[in-house]
Amino acid sequence: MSEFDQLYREVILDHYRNPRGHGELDRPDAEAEGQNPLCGDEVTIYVRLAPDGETIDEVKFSGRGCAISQAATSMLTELVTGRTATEVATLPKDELLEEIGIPLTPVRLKCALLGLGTLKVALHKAKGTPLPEEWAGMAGDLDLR
Amino acid sequence: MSEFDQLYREVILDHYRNPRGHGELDRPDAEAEGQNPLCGDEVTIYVRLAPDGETIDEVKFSGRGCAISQAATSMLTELVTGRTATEVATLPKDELLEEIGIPLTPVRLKCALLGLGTLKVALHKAKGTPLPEEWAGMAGDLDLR
Amino acid sequence: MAVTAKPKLDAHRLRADFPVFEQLFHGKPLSYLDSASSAQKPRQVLDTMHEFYATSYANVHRGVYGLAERSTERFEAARETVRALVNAPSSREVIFTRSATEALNLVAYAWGLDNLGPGDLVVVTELEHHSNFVPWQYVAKRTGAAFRHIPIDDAGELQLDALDGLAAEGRVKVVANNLVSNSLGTINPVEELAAWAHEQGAIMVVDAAQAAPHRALDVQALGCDFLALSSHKLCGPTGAGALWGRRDLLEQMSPFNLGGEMIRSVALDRTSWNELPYKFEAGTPAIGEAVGFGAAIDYVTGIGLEAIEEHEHMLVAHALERLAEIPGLRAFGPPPERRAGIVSFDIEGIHPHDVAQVLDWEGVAVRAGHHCTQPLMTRLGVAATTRASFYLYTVPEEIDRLVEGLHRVKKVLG
Amino acid sequence: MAVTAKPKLDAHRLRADFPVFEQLFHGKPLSYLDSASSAQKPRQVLDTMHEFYATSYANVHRGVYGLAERSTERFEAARETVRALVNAPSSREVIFTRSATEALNLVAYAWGLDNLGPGDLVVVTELEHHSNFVPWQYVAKRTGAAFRHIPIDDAGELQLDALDGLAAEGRVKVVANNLVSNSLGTINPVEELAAWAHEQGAIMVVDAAQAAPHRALDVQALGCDFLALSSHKLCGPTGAGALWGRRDLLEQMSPFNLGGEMIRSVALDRTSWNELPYKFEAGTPAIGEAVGFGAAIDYVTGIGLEAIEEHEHMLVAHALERLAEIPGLRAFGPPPERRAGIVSFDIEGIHPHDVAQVLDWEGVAVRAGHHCTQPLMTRLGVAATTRASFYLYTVPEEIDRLVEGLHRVKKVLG
Ligand SMILES: Cc1ncc(COP(=O)(O)O)c(C=O)c1O
Ligand SMILES: Cc1ncc(COP(=O)(O)O)c(C=O)c1O
Repeated sequence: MSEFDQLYREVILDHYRNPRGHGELDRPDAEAEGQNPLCGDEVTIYVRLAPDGETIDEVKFSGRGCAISQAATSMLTELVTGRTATEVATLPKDELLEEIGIPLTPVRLKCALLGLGTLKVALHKAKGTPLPEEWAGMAGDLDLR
Repeated sequence: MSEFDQLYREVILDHYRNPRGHGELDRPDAEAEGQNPLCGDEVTIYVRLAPDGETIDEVKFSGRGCAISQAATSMLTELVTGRTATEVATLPKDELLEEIGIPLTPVRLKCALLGLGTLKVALHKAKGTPLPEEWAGMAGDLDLR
Repeated sequence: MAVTAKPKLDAHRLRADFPVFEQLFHGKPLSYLDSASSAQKPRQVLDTMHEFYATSYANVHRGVYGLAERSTERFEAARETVRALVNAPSSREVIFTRSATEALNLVAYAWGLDNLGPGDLVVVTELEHHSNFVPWQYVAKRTGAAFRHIPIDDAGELQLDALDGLAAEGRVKVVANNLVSNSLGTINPVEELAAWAHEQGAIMVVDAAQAAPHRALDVQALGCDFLALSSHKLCGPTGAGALWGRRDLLEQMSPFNLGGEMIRSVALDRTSWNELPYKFEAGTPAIGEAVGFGAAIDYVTGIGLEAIEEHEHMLVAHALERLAEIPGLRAFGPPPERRAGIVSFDIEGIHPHDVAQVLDWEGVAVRAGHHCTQPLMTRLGVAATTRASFYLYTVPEEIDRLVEGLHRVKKVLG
Repeated sequence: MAVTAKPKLDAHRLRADFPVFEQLFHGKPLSYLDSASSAQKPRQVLDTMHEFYATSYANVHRGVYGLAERSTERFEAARETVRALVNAPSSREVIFTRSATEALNLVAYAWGLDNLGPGDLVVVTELEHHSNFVPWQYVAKRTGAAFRHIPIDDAGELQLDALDGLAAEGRVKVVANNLVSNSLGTINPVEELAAWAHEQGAIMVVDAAQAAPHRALDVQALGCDFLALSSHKLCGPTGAGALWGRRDLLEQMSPFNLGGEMIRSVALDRTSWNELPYKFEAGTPAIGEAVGFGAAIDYVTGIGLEAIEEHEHMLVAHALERLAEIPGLRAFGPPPERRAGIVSFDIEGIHPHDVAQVLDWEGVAVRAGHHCTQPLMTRLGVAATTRASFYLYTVPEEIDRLVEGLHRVKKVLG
């Protein structure tokens, strides 16, 4: 199998063409917007928690992105549903990468992990779970409004 | 004659060991302090003008420096005495360099021309003659006093 | 009037100067169509740097010994080479920086912090590179000045009829624009903007990072006050760039970076500045890289900037014609005669990252992203584009490979 | 406890790595005794840079294609090499700069402008290099903070008993010191200063430009908050340096230079910053130079920093002993066991420029000047000194040539 066929293997193209969890949630319990500084892609993640306030009941996402980021975020929604916020906040990225199951270069890794990072930020904002380290340094901006 | 003997030829060593015009002037008509940023050498130039307010009657200098800068400044005092301020303000540096009469590398050129530049600054301050271009960009400092 | 043949260059022959093309990628030769991001380096530049470091290197400006003199001479000769490239009146006005980005920050900090305040307007354009955009946003915010932009029309050209409205809003103090847009290739009317800026009492800051590699520059003809460029886009090493500034402005400005080299004297309670250009070159400069930058300018001007410009026009016309074959492909920007060798495009329904990834496996290197022009992307209604850009070593066959590759992209991901 | 032999290096053998020594100057071999100003470059570093540019160069971080990935990998590997050199907890905390000077300016601007104000004290030392002195003077002036210094004693060592007096004067917010003085070679008690700084609630900024080439560094053991170093003093190319900073401080800081690469997103009215370390690396970085910096660190650590330190102690002891032969020569600074391979001296009645000039004709390259430490020169009561400095390629015979040369100097100019 060529590198090419491996990267765009059937399951990736399937998730890309028919993303699970694509859409928005009304009045979500957690929400965050993420940007990939390399290409300008944006994703918004919405989380609905179970009545225990801990278990993730539903995750949806909206936004634009490449096949890898769309497929990875689609897989992510399946991966985390039913888990607790605390678990997901410390979910090793390798677990998602295994799911994706293809070798990724550093740039494409950013694409693949945009959804996961944004989900962790959403949980951090709603529940105070740890912030992923690559987001901590982003604190701050220049607001001219 | 080796490069070495040329640079430190007898006339240079003579001016260095017995500098003409070394000393200070009381209540000079023009005065300025110059620094060589490359080595920290400092020179102060004092000028006495003739009653016409134009002709340079006497030039003296104080400060520390290497053989080249001391000798060059010593030669300078002889070179400019009797000329007008306006003439000296636009004196081509080559005229002094010819007097020195030895090939100089860019760093040693700075040494040789420190006195002339400082003299031009003194005249600029006293008489409004043009500022040498290499001093114009120095305008400004950071004063914590 | 004598009829003169248009200057020509032989890109097939020039390619041999670039060792990077001797390799295969994914088993295929390399079509490097990302020169707007950074140019490849010819042997001539690499050998000069190697030779310089091996035989003539020492720290510059202060050493009395022969090696230091030699090093200083080479460094200052490179400054003169940059001066000649941009036709500056004096090499005292040429400051070495790390990059065009740093050159623009130097102006924003050292001129902006002391000269801007509430009621003042800083005017950039909608197609600026972030490097001539964010520094101005930053100093505007710090000083209380207003931050405004000149919009573009649908062809990617500046809408100069917006200028009157801007002038009515406050005192215009800075106008900042790139001479060539790195995303669209648009050649902007910098002379007109400079004239307008001066009518307003503003300074005109030109980002020539993308223009310098591709066309002859003349700061006096442009009528600008500052101009930034960088080495790495012009076949030179990274780590070197330059700022040209008008002498009287540079003389009035405070320094930016502070430290060794930029001082006349330092004491506990008072420090005064060195002469131009050293006042703006704190610390050990990028000596070997400046020498490499000089060698790169020699290389490029040896070929001839007019010949390069002509070559790129030919390539971009060919590219626009061939890209029109691809269904769903939308190319942004002006017609070939008003642009440099850069084409940005969108393929309906396919993300630029995926386009670039598939092309990579075909041995075609293009850039996918916002190209550090997010406000422009927003204006175009996309997050990113795919961009192919050309240089003196680009041959038309590479554009044909790009088009073939795009057919493949469509087949797989369309 | 096992007895371990002290590490040794063979400087005669290492010299063969440095092509600069293959030439004659004024018909004589070169004794390069100016390594504190900048080190010479071994073939290994030059070849790595050449090879990198020839085979693996593209702009970093954004490209999807293979060449850009390769380039990014090499650049980020160099970052990891710097991290390991200073034992930083994470390579996210390592920021590439042009030089140590720029690294120090980054801290002064990006931390200083937002965190200093009236009533605060910025404390430097009397033996600082201008690059860790003037930036602090500048931000102190801009913010209204007071600027103070720790004096030295006659042996060139810091007078720590002045600290209490400083603490009584106001809120100490910054303590800035070089680990090794470039003029005297003094190894300063940075750990103690860092502990004191933290007691005061201040940050400790270490200038390791002169220490990094000569001894093992450990930012965690030093207990500092920022540490600056540069490539060119460590056998690497110019145009590259690094700042290490404590993560939480870097996260809170605003950026310094702004532009491409350092943003997360840019819009007309709002721009947000990228993650560490990119937030502080605006524009195209010095990619090839970072790769060369990495190769230089590999070269130097391959020899072993302990072996280098030991070698320099041997040389400096030899130099101090032999220089004592020259009548009227006064050597500044501490005894050999408390200094790096640097000797500054004065010869009564002879200006350092003249000393260096005569030595040059003997093939001996030394530095004459204030070495960017004018406040120290003022303290020593001289305008300038002559400085001889050593590195891994220095052999004792070169010091003997220096001493012979000084006899000649005395004969001509004494
Ligand atoms: C102690 C010290 N600090 C700072 C610097 C400046 O570093 P750079 O040459 O990287 O600008 C130097 C070298 O000149 C130095 O010796
Ligand atoms: C138009 C334009 N301006 C500025 C820059 C930034 O220049 P540098 O890469 O030298 O930081 C670039 C290149 O990225 C550019 O294309």
